[in-house]
Amino acid sequence: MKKGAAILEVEDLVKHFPSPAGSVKAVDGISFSILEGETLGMVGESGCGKSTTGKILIRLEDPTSGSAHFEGKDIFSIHKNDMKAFRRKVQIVFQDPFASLDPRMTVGEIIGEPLLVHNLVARKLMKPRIQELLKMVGLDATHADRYPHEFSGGQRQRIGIARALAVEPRLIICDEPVSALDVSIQAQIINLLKDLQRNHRLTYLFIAHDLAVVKHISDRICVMYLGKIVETANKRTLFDKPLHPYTKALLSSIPVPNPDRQEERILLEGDAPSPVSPPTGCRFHTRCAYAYDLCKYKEPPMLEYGDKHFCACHLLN
Amino acid sequence: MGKYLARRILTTIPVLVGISFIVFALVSFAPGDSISLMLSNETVNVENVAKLKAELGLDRPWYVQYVSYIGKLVKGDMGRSVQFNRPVAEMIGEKIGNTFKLTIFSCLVSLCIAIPLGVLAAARRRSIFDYSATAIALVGVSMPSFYLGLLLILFFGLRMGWLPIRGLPTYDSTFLKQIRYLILPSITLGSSMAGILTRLTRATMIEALGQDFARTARAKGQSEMGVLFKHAFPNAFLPILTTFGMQFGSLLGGAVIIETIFSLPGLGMLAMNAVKFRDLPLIQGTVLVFAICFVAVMLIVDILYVFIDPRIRYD
Amino acid sequence: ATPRSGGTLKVAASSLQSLQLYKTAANDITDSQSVIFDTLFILSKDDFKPIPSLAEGWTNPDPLTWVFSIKKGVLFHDDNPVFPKGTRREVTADDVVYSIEFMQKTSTAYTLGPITGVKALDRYTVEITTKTPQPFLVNDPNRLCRMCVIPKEAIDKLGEDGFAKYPIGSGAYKFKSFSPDSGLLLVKNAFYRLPVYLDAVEFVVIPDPLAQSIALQSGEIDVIKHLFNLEMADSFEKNPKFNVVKSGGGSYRGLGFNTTVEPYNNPAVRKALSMLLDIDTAYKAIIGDHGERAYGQVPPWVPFGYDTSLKDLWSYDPPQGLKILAANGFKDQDGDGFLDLNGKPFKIEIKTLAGSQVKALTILATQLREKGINASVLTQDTAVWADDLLKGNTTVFFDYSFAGTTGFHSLFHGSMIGAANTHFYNNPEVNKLLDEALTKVKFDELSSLWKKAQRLVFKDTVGIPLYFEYSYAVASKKVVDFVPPWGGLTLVSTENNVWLNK
Amino acid sequence: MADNLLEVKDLRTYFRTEEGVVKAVDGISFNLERGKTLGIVGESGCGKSVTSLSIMRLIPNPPGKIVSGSIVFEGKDLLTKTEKQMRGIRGNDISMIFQEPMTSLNPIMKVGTQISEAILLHQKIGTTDAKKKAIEMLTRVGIPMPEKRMDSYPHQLSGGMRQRVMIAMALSCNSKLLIADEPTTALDVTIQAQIIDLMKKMRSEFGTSIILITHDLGVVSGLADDVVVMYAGKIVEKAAVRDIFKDARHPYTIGLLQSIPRIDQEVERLQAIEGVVPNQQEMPPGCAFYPRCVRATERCRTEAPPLESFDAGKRAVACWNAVKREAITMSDTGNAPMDGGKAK
Amino acid sequence: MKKRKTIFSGAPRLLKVFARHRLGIVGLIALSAFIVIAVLAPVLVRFDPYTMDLEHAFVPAGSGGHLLGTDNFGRDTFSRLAYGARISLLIGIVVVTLAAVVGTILGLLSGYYGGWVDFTVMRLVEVFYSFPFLILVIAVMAILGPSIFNVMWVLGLVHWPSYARLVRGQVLSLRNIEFIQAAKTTGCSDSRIIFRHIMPNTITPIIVQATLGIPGAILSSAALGFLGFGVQQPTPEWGSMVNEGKDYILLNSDMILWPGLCIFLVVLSFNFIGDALRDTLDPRLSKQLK
Ligand SMILES: Nc1ncnc2c1ncn2[C@@H]1O[C@H](COP(=O)(O)OP(=O)(O)OP(=O)(O)O)[C@@H](O)[C@H]1O
Ligand SMILES: Nc1ncnc2c1ncn2[C@@H]1O[C@H](COP(=O)(O)OP(=O)(O)OP(=O)(O)O)[C@@H](O)[C@H]1O
Ligand SMILES: [Mg+2]
Ligand SMILES: [Mg+2]
Repeated sequence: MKKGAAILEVEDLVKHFPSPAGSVKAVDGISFSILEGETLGMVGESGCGKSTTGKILIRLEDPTSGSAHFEGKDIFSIHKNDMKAFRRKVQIVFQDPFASLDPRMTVGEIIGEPLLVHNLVARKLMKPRIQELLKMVGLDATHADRYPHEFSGGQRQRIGIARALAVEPRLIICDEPVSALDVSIQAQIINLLKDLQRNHRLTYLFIAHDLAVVKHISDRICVMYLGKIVETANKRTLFDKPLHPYTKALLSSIPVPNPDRQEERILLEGDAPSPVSPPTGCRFHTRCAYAYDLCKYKEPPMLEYGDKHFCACHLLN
Repeated sequence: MGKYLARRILTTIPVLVGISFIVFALVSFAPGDSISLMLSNETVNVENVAKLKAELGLDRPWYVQYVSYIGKLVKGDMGRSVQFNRPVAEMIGEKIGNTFKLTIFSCLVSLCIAIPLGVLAAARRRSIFDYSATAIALVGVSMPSFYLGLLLILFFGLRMGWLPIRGLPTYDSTFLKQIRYLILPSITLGSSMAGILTRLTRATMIEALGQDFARTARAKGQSEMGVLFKHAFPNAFLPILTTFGMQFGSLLGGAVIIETIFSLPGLGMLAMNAVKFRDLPLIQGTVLVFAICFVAVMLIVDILYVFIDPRIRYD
Repeated sequence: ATPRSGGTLKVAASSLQSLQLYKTAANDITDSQSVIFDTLFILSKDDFKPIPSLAEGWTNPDPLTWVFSIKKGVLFHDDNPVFPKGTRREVTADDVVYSIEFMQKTSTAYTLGPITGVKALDRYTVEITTKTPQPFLVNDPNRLCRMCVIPKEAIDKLGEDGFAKYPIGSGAYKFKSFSPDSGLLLVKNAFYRLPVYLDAVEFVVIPDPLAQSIALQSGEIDVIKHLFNLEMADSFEKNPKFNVVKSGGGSYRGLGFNTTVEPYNNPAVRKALSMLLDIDTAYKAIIGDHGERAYGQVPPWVPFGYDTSLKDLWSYDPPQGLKILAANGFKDQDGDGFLDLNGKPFKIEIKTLAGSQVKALTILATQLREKGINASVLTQDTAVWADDLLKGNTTVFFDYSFAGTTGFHSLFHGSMIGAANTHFYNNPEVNKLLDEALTKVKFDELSSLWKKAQRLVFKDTVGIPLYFEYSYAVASKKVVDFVPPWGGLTLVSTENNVWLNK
Repeated sequence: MADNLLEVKDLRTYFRTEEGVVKAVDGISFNLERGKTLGIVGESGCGKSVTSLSIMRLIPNPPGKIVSGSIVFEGKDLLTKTEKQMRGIRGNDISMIFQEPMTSLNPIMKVGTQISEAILLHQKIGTTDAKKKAIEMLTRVGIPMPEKRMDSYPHQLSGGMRQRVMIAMALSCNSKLLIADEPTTALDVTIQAQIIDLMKKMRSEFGTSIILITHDLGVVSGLADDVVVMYAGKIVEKAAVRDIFKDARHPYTIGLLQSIPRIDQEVERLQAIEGVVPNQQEMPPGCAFYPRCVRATERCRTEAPPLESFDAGKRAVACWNAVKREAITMSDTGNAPMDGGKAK
Repeated sequence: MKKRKTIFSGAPRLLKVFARHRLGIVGLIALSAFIVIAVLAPVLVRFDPYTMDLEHAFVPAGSGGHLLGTDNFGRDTFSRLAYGARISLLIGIVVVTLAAVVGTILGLLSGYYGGWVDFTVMRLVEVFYSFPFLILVIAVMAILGPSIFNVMWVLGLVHWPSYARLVRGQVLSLRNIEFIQAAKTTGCSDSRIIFRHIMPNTITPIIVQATLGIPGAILSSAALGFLGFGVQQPTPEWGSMVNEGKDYILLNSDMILWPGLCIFLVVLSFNFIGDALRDTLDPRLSKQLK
């Protein structure tokens, strides 16, 4: 696959939610870029800010600060009137296949809505286009008249993908698209996403907490911890030579379906701290076995170690 | 908690001002006026009535009256009743106790019926007991209170002569004696709430019993009664409490009818008469006191919530 | 039987919100006050003649002067915030003067009339001077007869509000406790000049007439002073446990017209409408034997002005009535079965306040509908009803008054427009007759003037008299010597003295 | 014969629903040896939880009912016990932990009280002793500051902590059998690793036998001794854990293994099992897996395959066309198959 | 399975589910009976409900062709009840429709836009909630004068807040649900999101609440009638019939018995239906309750 120029560039993105207990620092200054045609995987534990990042990038939430350029244009300064144009280029697929489809609409209406709203096809051509989209995601053309509740989770996820595809977007943000599915279905969806990418030259921001899934689908991966990116690398590099202690722990925590594999687990102590009052210095220091004084008060800078392998850890210096 | 309370109380102020304004405007535009009523009396002393009207400021435009009313209200002065030429606060003070007795007793009656009935119905789902509880609840909800009141008077008061059917004894009455007087009115007033709460208790109990923690309790070896009362009920109680608070408002409103039927001199009757005689200060006063009672009950419910539900912390 | 001492008499009241003097003409309040306070005289139930009470007697030396002499040794109640227990405070002429002035100054519900001066001639003599001759000063139940004698220091000490909460007088019973709209307890005044048999009198407030009846039956109360639901009178009469006492008292019930509004400003239309009403049937159905058909405003039991000859003014003659209406522009033009007036739909809305008359009016409205007039009854709140009447928003209304002098005067005298004369009727001839009558001391003169005025008014069909309602009081058999209240409740007087049998 | 703590025979648990009878568990049999861990895997809705609740006799009735079979625990059939006897067993001899530690704990009761409750129900000790015991249990499951945590409410704890509390509660009466229904599914991987570690520790400390229910094959491989694979209410394959992963016979098991992305392998394309689990109404008369099976034949459509044992009863598979060992050997890259079921 | 589904595709299944609620069916039958009587009143009854026959007052049930006897004016009780059914049913339905429409619109706006819209609407709701509603109604009725239309819209006025709250709550929970966010990212306008996505998904609880609200409205209007604030004489309205009968309670209790029973039965049938409907339409609840 030929990779193009950066399609999305995110610079120092911050999102703080106000809450009674203090502001929730959901995303706290992250920067990354996605190249055209590639898949950037984003992993991290629950609550580390992955979905928030995705929602900001598709303008469902407004950022507290930072910038993001899509195809060179600042997406946070898009005027209300130009929003529609933006939404033709960037789409999202959600995690929950049961909540992401309007239960009162037929599948045809759901997939047809973007076409209708953006005036993409003439009314007459609507039906064939919907059927085409359905086929594209591996559903039967006759399914257009049914309601979401008549479908299984995997099929629903396909419908969600078809809806995203309807506007022929350039970038699709996939927010944990397979984590609610059974393993046997997961594989179907992952395969589908890969096929679509190849056929339509799509770019994905693929959010997940399952490293194995991310590994399978991504070209590059960034690892988030508590609102920060701690490490970014090509997937092979990341899996073969993880640098950050958190990444290492994460990798070793994954249970591998191989009873012969007897690896030494790196067990992390305790839970991730609250994003309301994240630890000073390196956010991971409270759970890091190797943390030393510096980690407690100085935030490690994101530095490049080898080919596009970025990591933020004092230990490396 | 304190801060939360203060904020809660502060937010009720616009509500109360809104209510008083609506009432004032409504009554001012309403046809009828208590001064006319005095004048239509054939033995009237026209001069003195005109003097009274000026004294009470009733000859000024309504918005001027409203401003001066609010001004006095802030100082705790609720004005004087036009019809009786007495301080409204005093008149309300005389009546509020009876309304409290009636409503509190009605609440007790309905809670005492609703909770055991609802809990047991949920526990013995689809048994005869469940069906009868549901039926009783539906009857309670569907029975017009004025009709129920009359039927109770007719049967228990008159045909059987078991219970007094009117008022509250004023003199040398013991607490027990008063309770006897309160039985019929309280049943009448509480029946609808009892019905609503029974249904709600049953529903929330069934929901709570179906939840994971109830399953955990059973898996621990807890008996069905233990699951019911130690685990399910405390959880089911929260929505019951909320509804109870909301229903308290209807209960206060219902007091108007019940007090009329049972000749119970309370706020409701006072308000009804005030409306009939267009006694503006008295209407204002009674409505505000009703609203304050309701707001206070809601506040109490909110506070209770904090104690019962550890998940809620208002700071 | 010899009267027995002791016991508490429980009397039903409909509403007792305040004991303030002269603020309302409501029965319950005046009834309770008449037990606590002394008045100069009371009126005889039978002939309206004043009977001395606190006054020993009075003279009328000239038409403009009245001199009252007061009984000696009458004492105000003791054991209260003003007069501690054992205080013997005699009622004097000064108190009477003060009381009259107090009434003049504060009363909204009653008016004493054109009194120019009140003064005490000596400790036991009071002189009242009036602007014009005022024979009714002592004959009218709503004037001097209502004047309660109060100790002046009480008002000074307690204030008006305070006095209303703790009334102190010199009547047969003294105030004990009061819970507004719930109950009033009075206890025996041992110093009273007449023997007082009852230990206490309790007014028990029961707003609902039906509930009063039930309470009487169940023994919770002993007396219903005013039985409002006449339907019950029969059943009480049949019941050996109760005495039903009937009195003329009662009231005039009629239909009134606002004589300034189209088409009711046309006497012919008013007359025609009266011809369409089968009043006999209507009133009999509702009050049966508990009242009498009215042909004028004065009932047979009121000595002045009762006029049997008025009967010839009224006839039930629908064809004739309809003919008159037709001649005055009434015709069903839109074919809805109801007469239209000059092409516009015509509707009669009889405004009334709640009460047993609603039933009678409903019958009358139904009669009119049957004759092709779209009539209905609108029951209003008292205050709205009064306001509508006063502002002239009402065309046809339920007309009622106490049957008697003030009633007729205020209902039809031009000077009462804007107050009780809601007919907006201003006939100079009638005004003159009424004014003149009020100055006549001689009974016959007065009565004939009154009759003349009455005939004029009803010839004009300013109102349509319907019926007079008897007043009923019901007392349990054990209550002896109870007289129905008439301008006040008399429990202890030279005429009667109530006691309780075992 | 091995020392079986639990023997489930031909268990059938049906639910009566609006759409008809749901055969959630339809004739399953398995044994659990003392001290061993049995993993039950399968896709969502295949009857794993119903199986565990049937053992606890906690199937909500109505609509559910255990229609046949036997559950012999320590030699006695649980299905013949009275409700009162069962209460003595629940939480005492057999205890359970659930997937959602948030909803499985009573939200308005202190966790300390909830643990003591279990102790008080089964042990004749006073409240103070029960409290002491609860604190001890909290310490053992690795909760810091246990005295303070006793007074916490569930919402004040993180997911991992809550699951630890559940485990403390389950083990507080030294249960002989612990049923863990997806104990780690709701947790993050790092926390999941902690909990798995804790369960291993507890297993060796208490000698508890465990039934581990999960759909995560990775978790099974790390924790279980034997594995039961369920599909649509039936057992399709039973084997020791090594055999399942190295020498699966049932096309479903194989499909399952091949469809998961793994960090220790790299494939360009996952082998997905096409289609979805049929619902009860569309259940084919023959093998439930038939519509999705790559090896299906005409016989599979009409005739349900029985669960046939082989390898001296150590293994069983329900398939007419079970993959032969040779076939596996051939397709398997170098990994020689283990000798039948010598995983112990 | 393959058959085409429409928006009412669930209907046959829902009917089946509904049919399982025996009480719901009983309610439906009873209500239908009342509706038939109300609609066909002019053909069904033998006597005009207004015609008085003073000689035949208080005729006992059955005699003289009077199915349920006559009242104090000799009017036929059954005729009056039949005509009264028209009024009560009409009031119930109109009031609830009015309240539901107003409440739903305000609730949608308040929930979706939040901010000052929400603040204003919610304060208004609170004001209405903290009012002793009967007194408010009485006061307003006093201004407007008693008439059936006034009863309807005044009751509508006081009933809307519960719908506004319900809808607002629904909207708040829907607003963050993914299909709404998906609609946003699709580029749908606010009005499309509100009316095409949010509203259809709040309609079920609204229908349930409305069905359960009708009996409440009927009870309220009857209470008004009883207090003399409702429909005026001589229009036959059940509440005011009880009020009329009250004066005769000691002499002839039939006069309150029948109209009271009618109110009770109609309200009861609505409650039966409402319960069944809730169980049918709200599968979450119904699953638990059965
Ligand atoms: N609207 C909001 N208001 C307040 N806090 C929020 C909001 N949305 C998210 N958060 C908080 O921000 C943090 C990051 O949330 P986010 O949903 O981005 O996490 P995530 O990495 O996607 O987690 P998961 O794997 O559970 O989806 C969490 O602590 C969450 O509680
Ligand atoms: N209370 C119930 N009423 C009706 N059907 C039920 C009930 N409980 C379970 N079932 C049905 O039984 C079948 C098996 O359910 P079960 O919960 O055992 O699945 P599971 O394997 O545990 O799935 P998951 O991985 O989702 O927990 C499902 O088809 C389910 O629909
Ligand atoms: Mg997320
Ligand atoms: Mg499960």
